[in-house]
Amino acid sequence: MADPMKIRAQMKGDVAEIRILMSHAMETGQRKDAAGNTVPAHFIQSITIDVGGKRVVDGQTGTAISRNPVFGFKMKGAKAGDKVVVNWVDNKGDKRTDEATVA
Amino acid sequence: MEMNQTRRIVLRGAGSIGALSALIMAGVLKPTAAYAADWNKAAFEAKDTPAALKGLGAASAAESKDLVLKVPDIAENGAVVPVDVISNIPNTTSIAILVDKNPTALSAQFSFANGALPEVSARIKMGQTSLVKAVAKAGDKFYIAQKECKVTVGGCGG
Amino acid sequence: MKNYIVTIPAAVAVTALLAGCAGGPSRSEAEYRQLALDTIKRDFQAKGQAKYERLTADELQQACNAHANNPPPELAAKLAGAQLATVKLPADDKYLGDWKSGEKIAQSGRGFTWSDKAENPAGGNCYNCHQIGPNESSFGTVGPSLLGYGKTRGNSPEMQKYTYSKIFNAKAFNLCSEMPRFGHAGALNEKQIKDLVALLLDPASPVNK
Amino acid sequence: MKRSIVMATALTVTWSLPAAAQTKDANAEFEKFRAEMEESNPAELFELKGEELWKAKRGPKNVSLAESCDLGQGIGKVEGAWVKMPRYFADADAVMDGERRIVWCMTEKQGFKFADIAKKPFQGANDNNAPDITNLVTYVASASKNMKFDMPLHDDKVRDAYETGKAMAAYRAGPYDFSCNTCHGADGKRIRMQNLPNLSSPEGALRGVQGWPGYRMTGGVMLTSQWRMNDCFRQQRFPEPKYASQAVTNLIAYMTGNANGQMYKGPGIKR
Repeated sequence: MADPMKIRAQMKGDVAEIRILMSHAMETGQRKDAAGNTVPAHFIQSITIDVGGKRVVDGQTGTAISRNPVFGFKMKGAKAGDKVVVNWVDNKGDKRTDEATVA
Repeated sequence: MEMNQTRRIVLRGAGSIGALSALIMAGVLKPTAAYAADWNKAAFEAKDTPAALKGLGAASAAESKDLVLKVPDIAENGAVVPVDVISNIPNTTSIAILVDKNPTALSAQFSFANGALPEVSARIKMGQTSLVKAVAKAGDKFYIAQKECKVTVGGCGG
Repeated sequence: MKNYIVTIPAAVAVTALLAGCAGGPSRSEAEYRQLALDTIKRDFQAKGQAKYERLTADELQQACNAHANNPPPELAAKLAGAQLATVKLPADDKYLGDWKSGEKIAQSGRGFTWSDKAENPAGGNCYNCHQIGPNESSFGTVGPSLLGYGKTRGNSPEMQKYTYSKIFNAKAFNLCSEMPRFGHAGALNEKQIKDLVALLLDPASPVNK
Repeated sequence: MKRSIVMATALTVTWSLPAAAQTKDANAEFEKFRAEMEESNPAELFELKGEELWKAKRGPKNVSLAESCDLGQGIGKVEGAWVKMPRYFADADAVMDGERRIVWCMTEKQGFKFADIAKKPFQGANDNNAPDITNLVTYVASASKNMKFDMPLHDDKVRDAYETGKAMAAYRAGPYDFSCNTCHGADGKRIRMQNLPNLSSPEGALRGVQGWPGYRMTGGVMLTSQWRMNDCFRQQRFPEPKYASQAVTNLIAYMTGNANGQMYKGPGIKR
């Protein structure tokens, strides 16, 4: 199973800042291993963020996102205590959902 | 203290299929969100920027100074290049990041709704010195901004 | 000739630091040197081509180690002569190879680590420490800049011979130099050193443009 | 070999400015983005796993480190422990750095075999997972975030480790005649574009221990001070220092002692 994300969601004034760390190999499909074999592509394709039950970010990603991806977003209209749910799905169908609370 | 709380919450994170189903049933997630079926294959597998833009429907994107793209002039490491995009164009609903000289140009695309500000920070891979591009959609129009980022050799050269 | 070579003063002013500490060292520097050597011999192991024997300092290394890279004059004179004697000059008396190939050798940092294959040729590691060609901005500063090396020094037979010898065994000219003895160590062969001499001295080399 | 980025081609860059000026600008440019990079550091993912490992009952003796391991501040206490090591541990009769001490706890308290831990103690480039010991080190180090280095240099045994480490750093041998000090003994030196800290100065020594354990962008892996020492000796063309040996502790003691009194910022992000 995929490793947990680390999600930080914090109010700064009336803006909620959401930082997400994901644990993923993000293989491009172009790298060769020590034995010279191509390592198959394995990368996150879809990322969604829901805050307070509403979809705020709907993203798609390709192979050029760095290994162990890091993303930052901002939103208005959130408040401390709102639940943040982040979800990703990769090209092999692996997925992960984690949540945090806006602080 | 705040960090520890966050950590505990993450550790309780719903990682299992069961928990995921529970979220779907609770209406937190739309079932479609759990699958990457709507991944824009044409755009993401395009080899060059023009083809990727076409895949995004953004072939006619116009340059805009209100689209702010922050990337380093010189990347410390091409494996992890920080990119920030902020759109000051009214009614921006999505932002895409592209790298001209990567094997596939499109890195990511994000759509914003329900209060999300039209900005994103991400870290991307760059195989070589290249123009980095940001594309924003506002209404039914597309806007573009670009900046060069140099990728260098470093370390002990091994 | 010698004043072209910048000596890097290693082991500078290491004692200054200790002044502020409460309890000072309980042994002499020589005792700690011996303790260090004993620890290294006990706690290091061979890996890949990096055999255990590499831990043993040769005569020159021992002298530099024992005297903080500044051996007493008599010992220094004796060792300098021995180092110069290791330099094998090319039999054909030609020193200028191909600068283009020299640039490639200068770029490569490979060779002699436990992760390098012993059968693969070593690189010159030159850019790790020196500025050389004008088109490479990623260069080190452990050694002096060599940009314009031939332009300022000329391309005389003596200069060619000196440059060849310096790359072959830098210690022949500066006893405890930080620069490896590339020819003496078997890291670079005659052709490779000639190519590097060309990179530095050939008027057609970008180094001298 | 070093970079596993999108393409494995050699990178050549042409410039229009004088090279020296660019390099200065380049390092300033890296610094501009450093704070942002450090603010969201993938190291935190490893810290999370390390915390779980610290608290879990594990090993043949089925005990947790939280209930058995003394890092010098009392059993199970991690806060501030990292910046006070290397230190002397009477139960082991040895001066130990943080990683070596955790390994000692794993073998002595939990019953793990040293050989099993030492078999692959570091995360290889592009390996999907870091070894348990790396995660544990990252967790323990993170619990000293924003604390000052305070290695007990007044203790004779620690002092001996420090002085021996200092002498080791000056020891030249091998095919290239290198010592640690060849690269790290003077101010303002670079290998390629990489700045080299002068480990004999307080500022340089701080740079030597700051940010370790660190998330390395090359290969996307989490690596420890023990790894940093190991890879330095590889580049020094030396044989390999044994994992978690006194030799490595001595070198870490030399750097930490010189860095004493300065702030540790926690696990870092490295090139």
